Amino acid sequence: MDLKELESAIEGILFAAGDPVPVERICLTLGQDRDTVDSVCQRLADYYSYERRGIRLVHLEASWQMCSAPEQAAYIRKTLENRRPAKLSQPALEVLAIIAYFQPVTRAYIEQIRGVDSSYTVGLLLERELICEAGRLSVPGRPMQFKTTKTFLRSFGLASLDDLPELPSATQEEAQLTMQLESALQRLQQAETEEPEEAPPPEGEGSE
Amino acid sequence: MDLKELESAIEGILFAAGDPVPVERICLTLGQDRDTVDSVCQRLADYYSYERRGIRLVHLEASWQMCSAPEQAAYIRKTLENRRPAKLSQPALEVLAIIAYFQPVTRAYIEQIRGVDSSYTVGLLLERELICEAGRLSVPGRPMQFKTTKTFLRSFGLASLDDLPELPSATQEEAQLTMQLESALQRLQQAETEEPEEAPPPEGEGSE
Amino acid sequence: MEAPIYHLDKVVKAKQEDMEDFDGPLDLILHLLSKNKIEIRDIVISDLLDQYLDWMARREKLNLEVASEFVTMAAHLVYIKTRMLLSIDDEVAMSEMEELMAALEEHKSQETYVKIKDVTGPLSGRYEFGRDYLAKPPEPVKADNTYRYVHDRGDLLSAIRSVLARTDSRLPPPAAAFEGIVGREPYPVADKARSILDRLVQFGVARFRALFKTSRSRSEVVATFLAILELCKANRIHLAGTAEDCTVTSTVDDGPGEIDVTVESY
Repeated sequence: MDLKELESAIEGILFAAGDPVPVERICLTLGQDRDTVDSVCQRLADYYSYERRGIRLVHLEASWQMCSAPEQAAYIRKTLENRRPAKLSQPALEVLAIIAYFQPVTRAYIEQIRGVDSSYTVGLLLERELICEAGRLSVPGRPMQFKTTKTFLRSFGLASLDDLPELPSATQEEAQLTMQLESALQRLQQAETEEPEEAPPPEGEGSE
Repeated sequence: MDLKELESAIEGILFAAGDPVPVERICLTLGQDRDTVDSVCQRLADYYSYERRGIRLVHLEASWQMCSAPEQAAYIRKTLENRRPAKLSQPALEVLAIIAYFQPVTRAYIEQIRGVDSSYTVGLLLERELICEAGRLSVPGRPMQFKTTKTFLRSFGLASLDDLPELPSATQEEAQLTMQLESALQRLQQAETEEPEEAPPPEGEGSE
Repeated sequence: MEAPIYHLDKVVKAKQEDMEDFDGPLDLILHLLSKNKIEIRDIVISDLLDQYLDWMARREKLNLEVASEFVTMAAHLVYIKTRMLLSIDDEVAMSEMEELMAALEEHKSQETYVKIKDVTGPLSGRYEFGRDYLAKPPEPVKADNTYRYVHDRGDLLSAIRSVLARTDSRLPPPAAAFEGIVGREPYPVADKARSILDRLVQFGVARFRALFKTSRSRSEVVATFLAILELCKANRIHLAGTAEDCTVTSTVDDGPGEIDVTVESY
């Protein structure tokens, strides 16, 4: 068996197996010693990577496995997933819109607006990576806040949050008020974090 | 996307899929037209055969499938401890041929031609994935119909059902007569359908 | 009118003898019946007969015997059909027709079977080679929950509009607005934890209640309590005794070290 034939046989075997194949098994089949098989596999592996083929050979302990090239993962997933992308339900869209326009917001805030428990929907949006956690709010209970993600921007064809369609005017006034409040708040928070950690304010001060 | 990238992506997709992948699916994923994808696949297929690699691409109807090179089948089976599928028995070949040429067909149709119960053989062919169910016929009893699979095409080296060897045909004279009769019949049927539905000809008219 | 006795079996079997031509008309009738999916009662038999006689006439060697057999059969068909047309309930005619159909179908099945048997040879040869093309199992695709539906940005606007419509455009002030008022954090829990550990290192043991003695506000009590919980969780302190009389001891001797708290402050 010459090198070319060995390569072809090993390629066929690793292809059909899909799973990792112990080197010993290949040695037994082809009547070759371990060094030979390992070196042919390595040659194949190098060839696949160097030529940037769509497949790869990986060495796992005493086995070799053929798998698809990681660079092609997105195309592979797209081709093999036959599901059409699911669309968000109206409640989910509403929660997302609230988060998008008023971020960062807590779940309590969303529920206050919607009047219904929204934990499931928030969980769903997190899972879909449309929103992410945005730190805890420093109020009793330290609730988590949420903000939108890059996936959100991409899904809605937005370059940035500035591209969000403008809110109806009445709400805009409120939004501005909120912004003022927020900036005031930021100044306050900055002032606080600037205090050295080693010397917290005297106990009890400003607490009640 | 240049040719090299396309080739790599298609190689990755077909490897990961294992099963036949419809060309359209690949076109959709890669944003390429059908001719381009088909020609890249053909290039890959030629390259695998010409370089006597351990893998092959086969064209099955409007799909492509990556499979192992037949020359390596013995080594592969030995490594994976798979037995070579038994040759198909004469009854199995007969049932398969009936399904292949007249699909979709019911078991009753197969049995009518063969004159013997064929349920066991149909079951066997289903198990070997050479045939699959093809919906129920809308007649009383709603019997299941069967058709051949892509595995059938691959296992018989056919790119499509059009590649099936031709059935021995009737003599030429007969064929011509059939054609004449058919056209005569068509004319008759046309003449009949042109008559207004409200006033059918008196029973028996035109029949003798 | 008495029904002529007509043996279909003979007609079908005639092929085996020297009357091969019977293959023709029989096949044709069959062909027309099956391929065109028409009922035998819909066939205009006279036309069928015309066509056939036409064909026979053009043949060099007119086999009279065959032709007459065909005429007999066709005549019988015509006869049956006439009876069916005259009286739909003529069960005898119906069953005769059924019989004829069955015989025709049988004949056709046999023909087909011969052809199928012929083709199994070449097919078997193909399989001999083709069964060595081995497929592989599909690679598992890693699930990806990322949202991929492409929206129009207007979807967001209409969603927020419908929210606002329900709330009469009144929104609660953002929680962040209260941060400055209620959210001051004078008592970092980590600091509390460190001071508790310091105390234990210094005195070895402390009463649970004593740890709260210096707390001057509810917030400080909460921060101290959280610190104790964090230290218990981290296995840094050990609580023993009853609700009324509980002592706290350090589980390690070597100073406070790093304290990893999950609650930063209160």
